[in-house]
Amino acid sequence: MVRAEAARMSAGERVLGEQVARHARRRRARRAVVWAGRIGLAAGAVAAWDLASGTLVRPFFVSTPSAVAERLAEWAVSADFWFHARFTLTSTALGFLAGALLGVLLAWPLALRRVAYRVVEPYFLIAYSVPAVALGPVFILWFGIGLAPKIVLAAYFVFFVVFINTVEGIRQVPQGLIDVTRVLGGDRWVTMRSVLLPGALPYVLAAFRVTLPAAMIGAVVGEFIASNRGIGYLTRAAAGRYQTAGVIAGTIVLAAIVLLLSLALRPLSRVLRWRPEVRLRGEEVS
Amino acid sequence: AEPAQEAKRITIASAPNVFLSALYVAKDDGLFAKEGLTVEIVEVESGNDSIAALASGQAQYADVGFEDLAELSRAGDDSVVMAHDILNRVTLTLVMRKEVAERKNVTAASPLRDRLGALRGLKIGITSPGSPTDTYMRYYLGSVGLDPERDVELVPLGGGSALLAALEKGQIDAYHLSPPTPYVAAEKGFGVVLIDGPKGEVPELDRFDYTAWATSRQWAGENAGTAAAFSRVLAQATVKVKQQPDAVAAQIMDDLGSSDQATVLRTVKAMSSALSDRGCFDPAVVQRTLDVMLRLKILEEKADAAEGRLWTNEYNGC
Amino acid sequence: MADQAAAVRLEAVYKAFVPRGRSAQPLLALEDVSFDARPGEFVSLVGPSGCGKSTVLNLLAGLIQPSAGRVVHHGRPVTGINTEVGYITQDDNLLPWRSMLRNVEYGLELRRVPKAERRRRAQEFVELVGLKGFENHYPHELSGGMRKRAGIVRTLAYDSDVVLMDEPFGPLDAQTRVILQDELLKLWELKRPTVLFVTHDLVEAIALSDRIITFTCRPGRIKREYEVRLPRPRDVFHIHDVPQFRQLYDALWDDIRMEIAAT
Amino acid sequence: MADQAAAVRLEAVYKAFVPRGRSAQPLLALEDVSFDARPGEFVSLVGPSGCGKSTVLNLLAGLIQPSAGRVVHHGRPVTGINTEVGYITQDDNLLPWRSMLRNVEYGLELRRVPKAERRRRAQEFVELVGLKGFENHYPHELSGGMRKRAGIVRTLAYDSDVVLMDEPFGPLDAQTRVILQDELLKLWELKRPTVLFVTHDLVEAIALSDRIITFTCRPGRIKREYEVRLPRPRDVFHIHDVPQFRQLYDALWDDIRMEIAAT
Amino acid sequence: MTIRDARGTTEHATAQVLARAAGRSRAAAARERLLVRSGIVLLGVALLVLWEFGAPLVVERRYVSSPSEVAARLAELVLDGELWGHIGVTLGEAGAGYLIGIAVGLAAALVLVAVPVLDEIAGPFLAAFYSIPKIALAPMFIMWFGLGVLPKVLLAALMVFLIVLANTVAGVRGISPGLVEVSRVMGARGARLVRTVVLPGAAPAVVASIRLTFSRAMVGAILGEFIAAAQGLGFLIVRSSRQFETATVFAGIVVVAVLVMLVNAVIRAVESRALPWCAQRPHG
Ligand SMILES: Nc1ncnc2c1ncn2[C@@H]1O[C@H](COP(=O)(O)OP(=O)(O)OP(=O)(O)O)[C@@H](O)[C@H]1O
Ligand SMILES: Nc1ncnc2c1ncn2[C@@H]1O[C@H](COP(=O)(O)OP(=O)(O)OP(=O)(O)O)[C@@H](O)[C@H]1O
Ligand SMILES: [Mg+2]
Ligand SMILES: [Mg+2]
Repeated sequence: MVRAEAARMSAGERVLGEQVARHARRRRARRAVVWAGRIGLAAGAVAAWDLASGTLVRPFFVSTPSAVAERLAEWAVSADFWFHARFTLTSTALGFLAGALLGVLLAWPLALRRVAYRVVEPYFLIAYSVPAVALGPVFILWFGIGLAPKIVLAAYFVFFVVFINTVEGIRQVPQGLIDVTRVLGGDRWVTMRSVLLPGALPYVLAAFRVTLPAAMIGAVVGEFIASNRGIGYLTRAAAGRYQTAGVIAGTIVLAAIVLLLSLALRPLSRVLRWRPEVRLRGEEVS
Repeated sequence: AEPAQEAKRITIASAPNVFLSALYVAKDDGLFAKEGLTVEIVEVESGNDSIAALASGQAQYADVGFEDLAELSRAGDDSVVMAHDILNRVTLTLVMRKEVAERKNVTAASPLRDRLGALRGLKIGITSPGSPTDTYMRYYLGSVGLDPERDVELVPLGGGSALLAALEKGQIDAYHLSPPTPYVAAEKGFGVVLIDGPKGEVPELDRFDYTAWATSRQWAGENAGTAAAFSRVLAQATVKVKQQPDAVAAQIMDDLGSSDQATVLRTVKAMSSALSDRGCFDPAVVQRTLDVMLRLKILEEKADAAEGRLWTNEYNGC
Repeated sequence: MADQAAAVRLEAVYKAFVPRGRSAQPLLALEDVSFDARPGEFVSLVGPSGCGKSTVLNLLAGLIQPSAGRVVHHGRPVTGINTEVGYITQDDNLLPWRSMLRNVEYGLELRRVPKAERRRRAQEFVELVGLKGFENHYPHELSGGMRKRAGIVRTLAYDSDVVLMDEPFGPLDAQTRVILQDELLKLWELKRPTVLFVTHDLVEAIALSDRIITFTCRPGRIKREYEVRLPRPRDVFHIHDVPQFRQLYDALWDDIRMEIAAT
Repeated sequence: MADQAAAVRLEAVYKAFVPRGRSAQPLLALEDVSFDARPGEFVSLVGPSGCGKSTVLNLLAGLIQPSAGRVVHHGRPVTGINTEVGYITQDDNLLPWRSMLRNVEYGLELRRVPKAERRRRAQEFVELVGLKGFENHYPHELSGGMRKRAGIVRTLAYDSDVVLMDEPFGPLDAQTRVILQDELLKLWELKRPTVLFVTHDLVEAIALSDRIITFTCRPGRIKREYEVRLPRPRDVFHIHDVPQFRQLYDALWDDIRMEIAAT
Repeated sequence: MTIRDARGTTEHATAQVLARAAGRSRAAAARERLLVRSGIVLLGVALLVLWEFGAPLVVERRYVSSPSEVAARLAELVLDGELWGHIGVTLGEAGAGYLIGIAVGLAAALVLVAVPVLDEIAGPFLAAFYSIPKIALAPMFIMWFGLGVLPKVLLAALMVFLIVLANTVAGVRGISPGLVEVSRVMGARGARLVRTVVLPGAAPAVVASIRLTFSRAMVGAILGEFIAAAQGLGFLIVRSSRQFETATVFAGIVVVAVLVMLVNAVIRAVESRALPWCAQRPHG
């Protein structure tokens, strides 16, 4: 009996061990495939670009990977470039803050008053479907040519998404939690602080994450319209001097900034430790 | 190729401008149609886009400067060639806010050096980086010992109306551009014209091929008849521009998107002296243009002035 | 019936709901419902789905107001949120962003019990239901049974003399259920609050209650009341064996079956 | 035990899971599980939560593969998706975009039964469980009990000789449950497929099964098997009254309680 | 054991309660409707009045225009027929790009879903691509694809493509695994599985993203027209904006907003008819 027990235990452990090893093998193989695929894809794209440039397409149109790399390297060590980068980051950050703050602050009273929300809703929808880019030149007149129009554009791109998501976040807080709090003796203020605020937080943070790149896009649009600083300006200046390499390098820098910003925001989600899975809503839908 | 098989459709990439009056007149008077040509004008944002449109074969003609072509050529692209001259001098007209000019104590009558020297420390509007407003401004500044990066601030604002509005609101102190907008600033009283471009006040920039119609070398070669017809029609229309400015001014209002006929008329009159008569390039003027550009550092290295390289008179019947 | 000493009482209560849509018909959830519960009594409400059991509890908690009739708590009519009752809802309604212990403290916190005191009391209850060691877990890290336990002690921790429980063991599996029933009875014996307990499980109703009230189907009316005269403390694990069980169960089941058949 | 005529058989089956997260521990869900079910037999699997009951059904459906041992269906090992069994999961898993009738037809459609024929058969089953009149309703327009019924007849409509049912009545209220148990037994009597039925409800297991297999807690092992020698057809409404009931119930309950206590 | 058998109530009281409740609720609903409607109208009027009479006090009229000017300009554009040409061009470009973007996005999503390794491989590239400001691409698109409709169509398609792709992948991932497993056990495989489960299951997410992205397609087409065009709403807007004809700029913007909302409404109507099973979802 005792021996049989021991034998069975070991059988179970053996199976478990085998399964774990099998899984580890499979996971390693998969990771290898994924990384090989990523590197292959990137290398293939660069190689195809390099080959095509000068044979299929004139370099004037697509530049060459080496020229772009060279330009990026030049920028990396030039104080000038960092000055421009700082400008873009500043307008992005300020615009983001302004838009996010306004969105959250405006959403709060409106989400709690159904009638008021229904009254303003159609106007928000109208404002949201205005192609902001279309306002470009008029913006110069309204907000001048300095930092202001970039901040305004960036904030515009941020505001609506934050507003809508905050309202949604407040609304989806289960009525049950609110009822329980009230029966436990919580007043309006307590309900707001202890239930609505933490309940809506995931949505607000999700909106922040989606709109951070949007803020930069807004700032860059502003720089395209009128500016003598910023990465957007650098890109445009390169285009003005027929330096396609500079245009592509600028585009790459912009994409890189967005990726870095999203990475920087990641720790924010640690606030949401209490969630089973930090998969923020609206991440893909914007 | 047989003329009958030649392309009859011409796409032009350009932004509205008074010095393109001949084009609008030719179109409006049906001169192109008489030659069997269909001409479509695509409005582009900036000169860079015109060059791109030409180089990619999307447009057959665009109005550009020699420096654009030279740069393109330096980038290894010889696909574009100047085919018809437009302006024989730089028509950029410098306008400054009135109170700034008063503060700096300059007028149109001051010596050229003083007028340019007054730009120190100002916010100066340009259309876009790399455009003529940018490069020639850098020349002006350099010619009086100012550093475009440190002594002034150059602000790209896109187009004439934006520059005009920004000047009016005091967001910039000065800018230069081909008329009419600088004239408008003066007429409205908030601007002072310091350099009247069409008059050729800057000697170095007179007898100078500022802008011309460029075309795709390959396209023009394959459609020589069409190219010649295009030049012919433009030359014909230029005559009307010079002789009947009033009629032309009324005619081109729409093309310019303007509603101020008096200013347009004034501009047409002012510009006509700068317009090339028959679109023919003078090898000497081209040579001088390129030399000056090199000296002004608008060009970075010497460009080949020989006919057939950057320019050709092949379609102009000179 | 108008027993002045009743802990809670419904007097000829009607409750109509008018759904939002334009075409929607108003529906009568409760019709002429009157009953009371004595202090310390454990009363179960059973009846088919949708017959208005939760509505009764919501009325007592003051979350909704009767369309007609009166809801009375210790002699005073309930007109707003009734913070003097404890309410354990069908969903556990734990705050997902608070650890288990801080959830148990929540009610005490809202009642401004000093920090040290509330920590002590919460901890005591947590240990009572065997949740020790899970104090810092977030609700999603607890099993269904653990969450239920936390929800129950959150409410019991602050000593309301009336506790409303809406199918508290609804979604649990049969075994965990019985274990929790046993725990609940033990907790109840400590202070003997008045309990109004909604359930679909007739065995559960019999095992726990002093009295069982059955409801008719929509509109919800009281069908019958049963006294459960089983001695306490009870052994919920062997409630089937008790002689009266079978008879009571059959009577209840007949009531319910008739109502289900009627729909 | 190696009965060649067995409808389904597990032979010394082990199943280990390696969860995705980095920190998550691998776990053994089933350990050395062997049992079989004769054709036409109604077998219930009971055991504490997480003991691997659903895992057994998933193995039989071919949705997962054993880590060791063999899963055999009619003498053939199950290596891929086993489309010859019918599988009724705990969630009803109706396709939300199909009307109720078209959901019931779904299995027949996938088996390429001609349109007229499948409509006839689906309609027949729909009437059998009293869903007539709701054919064109979408799942979200049906009550929980109706959805369950639709899910069950969807599977029964295509006559698998082996039907796997995973807590099919789990989320229903006690009354609806009993009614559906009764309906299920009647449907089962029509063709008498082999049924493997997972439940937590011991009363339900006794009321329905020919045999009950209890599982130990993780890792899931077979603890005991019980024959239920009650005559058929059975009256699920009065199963409590049957003499053997009590004894069997207590035995099962002791098994389960021991396992729960062990965790 | 039975204490009481309380049966029989006054029909009269019941009817009274129901009638009173219905009346109260109807009155409340009517009051709210009235409040909302009059609120919308009042707010609209207030905004217009503020714009018409308030704005000129702060900024010069010609920089902000005014509702009356915009309306007049709009009427003019409609009457002389100019507007229809612009609308046709832009709608054509945006529409073509929209359809292409949706088709390519859906196809790519199905491939990524079918081969999860591909999804993992492509992930970082798609994220990087997504974060490129499309306005930076516009000039290059003109260079690469010319002055005609092609670059605008492609820009519109690009704006749509990534969002549809991401939402479709999310939609397919969101299908309950139980649904798929049950279908497979019932015998669904390959194309049948895709047709009967995957596509309808992902449909609500896909349709929602499709509805949302039309405005993106419009922005793409308009961006393209900003850089180079001979006709189109973007051309109209940018041209008048260069001339500071603010009234025309706003007229153009109004038209764009109206078009977006119209198309939205049409898609919503089609959606509620084509996907009746998600009619109940509040946000579907
Ligand atoms: N806020 C409400 N608005 C409209 N109808 C409601 C509302 N609350 C409850 N109802 C309706 O009132 C009736 C009674 O609901 P209640 O929740 O009290 O039933 P219940 O007995 O608790 O049912 P269950 O056993 O399913 O929980 C139901 O028909 C329900 O649809
Ligand atoms: N795909 C999986 N990956 C990892 N672990 C799993 C997986 N499926 C099941 N398990 C684990 O295997 C064990 C057995 O799970 P299973 O679902 O079979 O239990 P069960 O008896 O059906 O429980 P319940 O009664 O709660 O349904 C559980 O601990 C579960 O967490
Ligand atoms: Mg209820
Ligand atoms: Mg299970």
